[in-house]
Amino acid sequence: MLFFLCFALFLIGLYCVLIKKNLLKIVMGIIIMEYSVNLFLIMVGYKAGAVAPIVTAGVEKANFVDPLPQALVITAIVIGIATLALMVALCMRVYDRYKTFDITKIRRLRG
Amino acid sequence: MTLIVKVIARVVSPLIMVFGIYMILHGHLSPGGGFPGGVIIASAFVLLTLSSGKEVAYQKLKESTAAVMESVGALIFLILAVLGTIFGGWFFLNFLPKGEPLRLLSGGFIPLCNIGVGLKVGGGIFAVFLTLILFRLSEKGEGD
Amino acid sequence: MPEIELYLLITLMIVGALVAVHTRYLISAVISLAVVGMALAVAFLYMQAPDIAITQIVVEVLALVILIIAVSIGKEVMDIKGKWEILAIGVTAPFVVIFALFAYRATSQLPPFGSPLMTVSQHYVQEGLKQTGSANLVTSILLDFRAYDTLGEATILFTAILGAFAVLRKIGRKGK
Amino acid sequence: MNLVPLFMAIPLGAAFIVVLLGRFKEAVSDAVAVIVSLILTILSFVLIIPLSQEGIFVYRMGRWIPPWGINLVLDGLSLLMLIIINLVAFLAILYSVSYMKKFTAKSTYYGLFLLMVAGMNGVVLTGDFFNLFVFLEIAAIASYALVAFGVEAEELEASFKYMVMGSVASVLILFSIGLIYSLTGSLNMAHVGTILQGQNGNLISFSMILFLAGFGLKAAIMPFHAWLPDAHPSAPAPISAMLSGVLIKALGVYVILRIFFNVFGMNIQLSWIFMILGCLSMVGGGLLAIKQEDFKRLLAYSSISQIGLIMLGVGCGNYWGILGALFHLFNHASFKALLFLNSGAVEYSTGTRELKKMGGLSKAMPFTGATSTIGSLSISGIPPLNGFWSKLFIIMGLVYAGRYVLAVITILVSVLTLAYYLKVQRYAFFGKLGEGLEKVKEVPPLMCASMVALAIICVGAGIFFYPIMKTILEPAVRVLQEGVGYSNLILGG
Repeated sequence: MLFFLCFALFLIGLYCVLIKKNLLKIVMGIIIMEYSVNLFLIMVGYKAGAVAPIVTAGVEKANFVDPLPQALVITAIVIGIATLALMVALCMRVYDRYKTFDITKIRRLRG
Repeated sequence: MTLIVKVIARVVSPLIMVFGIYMILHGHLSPGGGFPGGVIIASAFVLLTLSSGKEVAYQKLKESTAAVMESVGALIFLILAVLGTIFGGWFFLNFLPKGEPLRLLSGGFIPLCNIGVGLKVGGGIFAVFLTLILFRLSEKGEGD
Repeated sequence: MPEIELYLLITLMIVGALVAVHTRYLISAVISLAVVGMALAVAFLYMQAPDIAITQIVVEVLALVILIIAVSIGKEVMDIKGKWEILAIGVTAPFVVIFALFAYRATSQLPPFGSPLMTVSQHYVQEGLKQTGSANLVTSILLDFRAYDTLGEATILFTAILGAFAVLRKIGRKGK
Repeated sequence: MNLVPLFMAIPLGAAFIVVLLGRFKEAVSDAVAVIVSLILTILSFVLIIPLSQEGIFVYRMGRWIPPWGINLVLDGLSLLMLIIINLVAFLAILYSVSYMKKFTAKSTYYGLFLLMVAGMNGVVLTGDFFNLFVFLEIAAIASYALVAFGVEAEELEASFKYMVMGSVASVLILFSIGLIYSLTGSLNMAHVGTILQGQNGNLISFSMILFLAGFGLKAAIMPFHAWLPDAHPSAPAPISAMLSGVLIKALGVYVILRIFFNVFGMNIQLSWIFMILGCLSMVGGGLLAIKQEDFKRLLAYSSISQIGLIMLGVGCGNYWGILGALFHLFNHASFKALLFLNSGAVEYSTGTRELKKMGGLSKAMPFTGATSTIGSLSISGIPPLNGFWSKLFIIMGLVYAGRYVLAVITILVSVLTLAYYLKVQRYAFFGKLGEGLEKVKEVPPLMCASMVALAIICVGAGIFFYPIMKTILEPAVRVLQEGVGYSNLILGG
């Protein structure tokens, strides 16, 4: 059920991307989708009753959660902020040209 | 911004930076590492920029400095990868001795990689921030 | 049992996301998005992922700053109400519902929450410290076992910066 | 065979150098970009001989054994893609040396271009799901920025649309990778393949759907095509050539082939899905292309149609179908890149993309006119040229598989293709010289050289199709026909 709630968050983001008419709202929808995927990956790696995957002195063979998804999520977070920066740059530039964030008014291209 | 904000930002930002450096150097021992450390260093600069205004910050630290920081970080990382090829014959081989676990000097080239990644991420994120904040709208749009 | 807390946190995130999607002021949408991000960081902490929690918090702060720059550059503070919004909802809703049903059936087949397979990770947990010398296993994966991914990821950051430089140039074509 | 990581390391290093040095002098960045792409092209051809002896080569990054570390896999299919990517990239860069003089910030352009090439090389060489995602993002982010490189209003808008679609696709792909990881506990493609063998269920089909939607968005297969007709025409011409000729194949079609043939394993439902999607895009793209008045938009819709043809060939699943599809992959890269470069040359000289405003250009621009005629004839499948052979193979494959209706549709779409390319030729290059075009001159020699080189590839691949088939294509077909046996080759070796 937790997994499905995570997927519901994903669908909210998708809905925002599909419905909203404001460039920045679309960007926010994509951010929400990225959050949900990161959450999903960490959930996949969670092990009940385990500790964070950092070896400390004294405790040699502890019960660790899965470290691999955590490494993936760090990468995914940084990819997310890189995408966000480029997308915001594009938004600002589009605003500079059209003086609006409304995609219904930004319709030069047909089809 | 008011004077209080400016002064506090000026006092706090070196501390934030030190914390970021600590996080980078201890990345192989405790939570943290190159990415969060780099972003923390960048956010110290971001705090300075936001509190003392665009123009002042731009005079102090140009984008080119941030870009150089980024390139140096990337080069450290690439050179480490290539050194692995030279010493061991495989790309990204951890060629340095592993050292005693749980010490600061352990993990072979991992601390060096962390420094490279930290510089790269810090410089890169600050450069993005500067380009975005320095962008000015043109007077009239070309659209309708 | 961290599951109750997790349910609460995810519910908070869903509520925050819905507010972010539907609020009329752009700035409040950004703030609600930050609520989602911070709740996400706390959820990471509950799931024993301190590295990710730290990264998420600092990146969230920067993302917030970037989004606020973008919002404040425009003179429009309100969201746009499209004329065709109801029609668009009508078209998308069935699609989303079908997708959700399929996702529900699929996710019920996942391994139960709290018991990952760890086919490959078992090796990292047992041998990671010995083979790489790094006590933080996440770092050992990030910078040694999968260092090539990290190179790619650093390159993505470089690409995005170069792209932002290119997009924000004042003049694109010469002689215009 | 330690050359394999160089395909990423060289363009990455060169991109850093170009960006650092290019500020001082433009000529330096020209030289670095051309030399680097030439080296990559030569490297990709050099690998043909050793690969034909070894069959498959696995490179272990950082000496970690496959399921634990990342491995690079070079096999026939990867090599075919490497040749396509680096050859077209070299010719496009050669073309850009003159063409991009009209734009500012040339060194940034080369930096992004080389990063895009590095990303695509990484995607076709990797043997790991998450690594594939990372390199796919490099190529995709570079392409978003390059589409908007002219920073004109419609370019920015097209780029934003492309970026939103591309980000949604990336998130879908990452979600699917997460599902696969939770199901198998591994990220290595070969390892996942062995674990998934014989399993099926809702979860696997759901992750297949997510992959198909994600990579279908990247490949612009018909229900997901909406971004392509805006994004591809808006980019500068060499970038359009790269996007249409290479990027949608390396990030879309190649990955679909790799994942569905070698990891999940094909079955009859999947092959029907491929054929239906392929047929839909083939017919739809063709019908939308014929009414376009803009040269580059017409080419963009035609790309959708040709990608559909490739998917159709892959879907029928037998030797001839796959051979035809892979040959068409190569051919489409050559002639679609050629046609986009032609359109760029026309725009460079006349300043317009509207077909109605052109006319009689083949007298004023002999090289452009002649090469575009070759490209148009080739894409329509006129006998001695390369497009004919690949279409013939695909139709043969469909007939052997017993899909007669689809074979007839393919022939009809071929006629349709001929019709709209004849339209291009008639409006743009033949007939009377258009108004205001009296002073039109041929484009600079480097641009001509790269167009002529692509035209020679079109003709050459048509005449010498047999040696190409034996040396490059057959190993690739073998990789796909092995199916999930791919896993054993990697984990065993």
